[in-house]
Amino acid sequence: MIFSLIVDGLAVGSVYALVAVGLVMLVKSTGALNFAHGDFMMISTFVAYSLLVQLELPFWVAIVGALAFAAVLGMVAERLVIRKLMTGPMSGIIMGTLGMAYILQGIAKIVWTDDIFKFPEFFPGDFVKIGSASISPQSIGVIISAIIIITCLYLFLNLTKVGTGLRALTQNKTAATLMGIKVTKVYSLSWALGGILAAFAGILLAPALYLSTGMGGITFTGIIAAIIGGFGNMFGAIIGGYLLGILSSVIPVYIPTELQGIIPFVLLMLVLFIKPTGILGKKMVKKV
Amino acid sequence: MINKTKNRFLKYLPIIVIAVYFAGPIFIGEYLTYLITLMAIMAIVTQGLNVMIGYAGQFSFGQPGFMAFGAYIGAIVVSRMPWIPFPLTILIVALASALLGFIIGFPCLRLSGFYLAMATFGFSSAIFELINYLGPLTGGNEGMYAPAAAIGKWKLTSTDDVYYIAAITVVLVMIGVKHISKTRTGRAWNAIRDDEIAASSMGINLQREKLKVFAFGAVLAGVSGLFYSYLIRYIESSYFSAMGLSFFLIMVVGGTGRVFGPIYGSIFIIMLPQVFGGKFNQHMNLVYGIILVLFVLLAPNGFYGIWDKIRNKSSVNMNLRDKLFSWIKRERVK
Amino acid sequence: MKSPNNDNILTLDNLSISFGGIKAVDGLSLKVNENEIFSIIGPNGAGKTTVFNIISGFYKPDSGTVEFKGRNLVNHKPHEIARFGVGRTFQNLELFSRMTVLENLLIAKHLYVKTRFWEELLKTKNVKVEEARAEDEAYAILNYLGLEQYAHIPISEFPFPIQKRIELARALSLKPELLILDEPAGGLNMVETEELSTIIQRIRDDYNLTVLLVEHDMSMVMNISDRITVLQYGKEIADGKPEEIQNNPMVIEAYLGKGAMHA
Amino acid sequence: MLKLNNITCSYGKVLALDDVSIHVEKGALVSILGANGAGKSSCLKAISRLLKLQAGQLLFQGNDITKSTPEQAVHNGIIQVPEGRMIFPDLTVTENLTMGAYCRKDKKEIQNDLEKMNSYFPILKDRRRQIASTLSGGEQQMLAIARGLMARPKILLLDEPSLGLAPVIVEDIFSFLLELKQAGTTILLVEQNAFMALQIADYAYVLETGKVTLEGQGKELLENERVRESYLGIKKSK
Repeated sequence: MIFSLIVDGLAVGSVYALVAVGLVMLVKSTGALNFAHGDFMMISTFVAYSLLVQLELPFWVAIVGALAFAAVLGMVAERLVIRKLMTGPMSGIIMGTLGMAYILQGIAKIVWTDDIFKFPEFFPGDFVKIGSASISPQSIGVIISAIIIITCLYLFLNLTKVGTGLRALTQNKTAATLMGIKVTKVYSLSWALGGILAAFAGILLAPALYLSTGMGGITFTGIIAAIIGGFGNMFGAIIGGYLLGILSSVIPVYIPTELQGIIPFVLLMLVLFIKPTGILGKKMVKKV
Repeated sequence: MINKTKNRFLKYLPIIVIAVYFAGPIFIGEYLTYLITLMAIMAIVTQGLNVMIGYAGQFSFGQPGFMAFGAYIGAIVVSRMPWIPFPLTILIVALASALLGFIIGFPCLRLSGFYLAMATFGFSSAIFELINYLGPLTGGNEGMYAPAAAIGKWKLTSTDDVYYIAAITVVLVMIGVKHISKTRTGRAWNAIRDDEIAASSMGINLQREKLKVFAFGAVLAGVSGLFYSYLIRYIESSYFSAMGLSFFLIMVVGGTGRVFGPIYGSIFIIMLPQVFGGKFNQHMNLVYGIILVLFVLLAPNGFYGIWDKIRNKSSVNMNLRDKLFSWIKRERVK
Repeated sequence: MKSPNNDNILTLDNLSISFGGIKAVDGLSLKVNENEIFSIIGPNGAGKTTVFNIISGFYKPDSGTVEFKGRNLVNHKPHEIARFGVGRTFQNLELFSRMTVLENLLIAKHLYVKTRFWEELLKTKNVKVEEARAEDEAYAILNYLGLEQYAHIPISEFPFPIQKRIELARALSLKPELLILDEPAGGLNMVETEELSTIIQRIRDDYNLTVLLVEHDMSMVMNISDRITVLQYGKEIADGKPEEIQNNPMVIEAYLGKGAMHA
Repeated sequence: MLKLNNITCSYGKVLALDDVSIHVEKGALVSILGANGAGKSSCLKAISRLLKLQAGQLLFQGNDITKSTPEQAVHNGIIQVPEGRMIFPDLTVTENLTMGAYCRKDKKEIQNDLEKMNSYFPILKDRRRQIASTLSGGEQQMLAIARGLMARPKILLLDEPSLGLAPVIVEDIFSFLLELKQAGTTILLVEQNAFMALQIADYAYVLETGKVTLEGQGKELLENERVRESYLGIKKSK
């Protein structure tokens, strides 16, 4: 029982981790916490749904289409909204991205209505029995896919020149500029990547959950995962995501269902109380 | 000269607004009275947010939670003890909200930026979860009936009654904030917003001032929540949680950090759906989202900022006109 | 206000702090006498500003004590240290740049405006009296430094040298007993630096202050200091009167580089 | 090779540079001296196009680069080693070096240059897989210079390379700069350590509150009374 719950938790956690990694990457590269990240995810997943179910295109076309859409969406958002707000106060970024979230939700409502849709499973098949536990192939598929995606991101950031350039930019913008790195191009790229990560998360999450315009609320879970792991640290974000996934899958067995929604926040509060910088966070020394 | 009159007009504009407020219900129908009361309530709660973000630089997602807290505390207390006169209820709600503000503010002291935003969001969500969980007390998801404001046997049941309570309060709040902004505490809050390092080396206790601003924001939200419960008489937690966006919108549209910004902002936000009517409501969030993004990008200082720009431009034109005018005058003299 | 034991107003004892493995201050001890102008000099990165940040409570030292008027300042927060009577300026200016000069000075009056929150809400008579008094005091300092005509202009409108003087005025508004100045002459030209030297000496006498100074402009340091300590690599390598420092071979080598001797 | 003709620029309303003219000949080592906040760093930022000019003209190898972007400056071979080193703290030493060659496409040559840097600074070779923030201050400065050289600069702009370093290490770095110069690299050096800077400079400028107040041969300025008093702390020549 507990074992299959943990596997389910890992599956959900994979999605959280993808969302959290995307958020952290955007914060590190452009200093903007994207409150519309979940809605990027939602609307890209709807695009995938339309291509797959309504236009009856093949699987991979639908996925590639949705990813391309997400990348463009990210770049447009960066160019039109984020670039101008990046240098301003933090409240501007929060409200700007929050506004984007509501715009995307509104558009999705007009195009796809408020209904709930069933997204087809990518990994059909019978439940796998391991001991007394039964595990859905969907869960295993999600976990493996997430690991592959995160590994690819890791390799991109560490082995390619552009990826290393992106990391360099996050560490010191002035120095990166002095290396001849074109900052605006890299910003664009990181938001495209952010969009793609969001789209992946949505496509993996949708079959387990129903597809609806309200899906964007996952932004907050993702942010909490990122903070728990230590904001600004990608590995921390992954750990935070999985931790949150497992705990919110296992704990409800022991507490009243009405309180389930509180779990991420209680965890967040605990972490902020004990170690405000998160599990892997470093202490910041402010220069005077 | 003309500029001066304009300044004077601006100065008295709030007072004119207030005067119209008081004469209001005599001339307008009940629905409009209801709307204006709603504006006052929204202006009060947003003023709390405005003080926190615009004055003290402490971001908060907590306003809806505090507002719900105030509404529920008031409803629970009065439904158990109906004999309590409503001024006392207001006081109880204000004190309870201040206390909650302190309690929530305390763990947030070490946080800033996005951490603070998320922590306040977490607390706000926790309040909603608790309201739903404490069914026997709050009615859970079903919501609960909020008793009318009353003193002795005199019950204030009509919208007009709530209108006056809210109108008086909003005026007091605006005056109070105006006063604070020009004195010791307001300066300390501004200092914290602009530069915490310099503020602390000027002897400002960062923690104490942050707690103060948290509590102040909580009191305004809690009290406005109570008024809201008087107005609609039946409260559900989802009413409050759905309002979060409106507060940001009101603040930004009016002008962040401007004392009377929340008033102009709430007039705009409440009247917008009235002007456009039925179909608009379906896509309200979309329109609000667009307005929010447009304002943040193009007019980050809201109506106040736009007004300043227009005024500056017109003063340039004025100079031109003055020149023309003086030339004509000279002609006449000849 | 003399401390009971001796004339030292400030005593640093065996102070050490390191950041990321690099020792910024390493076993530093020094004593500052009441009413003197005491300078700390040394190459960039020698740990001078770090010492200031420890004294004013922004950094917590790994070991050692900071005693001010017989009270250990370590573990006290910056605002408490300000209340004890330590005022400071910053190397890179930490003015509230959106506010006016007068508002900046009034913020420094935070400790001396005795009003309560509810009184401020109602703007009672007490508030008006206290605010007027604070404003008068602020104007007195602005007058003293010749800044009164700038009172209502936002900080960001001013060139760097005037901002420096405003920051000095703001630190004075705190009514400190110890005034810490971090590179007050940075970015000033020769004439302005000479003016500033006179101002610092005048302030010390008129306000009965002790001044702790970090400065790169040697002419100023040698002119106005009563005593000087030379830091290098977080350690003290010399201290004494200006003439002694100027002729100390170790100082010349460390600060001015090898070969300065035979130049 | 590089000419700054009467340039003026400012941060907001604060004037940083006021009608400054500086010339750097090919193969020369030119120093800019001045107190903190005198405008030395602004000068370099203006050259590497991080700071916009309000007036004046920038000429590099005869071309007007007044309106070019920071990326174009790097493509032109104007490479700045910034103040405070600004290495990428979480990248490895090798990654830092490859970032220096970001604008270059010749992979083989980059590999050769990496080897060259390792021979210039053997300590960097030993630590090539280490995260840069674990290096000591002196090693970080060497890394910063090596990273700049990876771009194959036509002119190298150095901003306070002695900042926060022990005198022994400062001497190492300065003698390396001399070697570089002798190998033909044009260098513009901003320094607070006036003595060191003047000793190796062919020509030097003194900046005060954004203006050039003094200029001349390095050795000449070393003997100048005013320079000796305000920047070397030597009151009377013995």
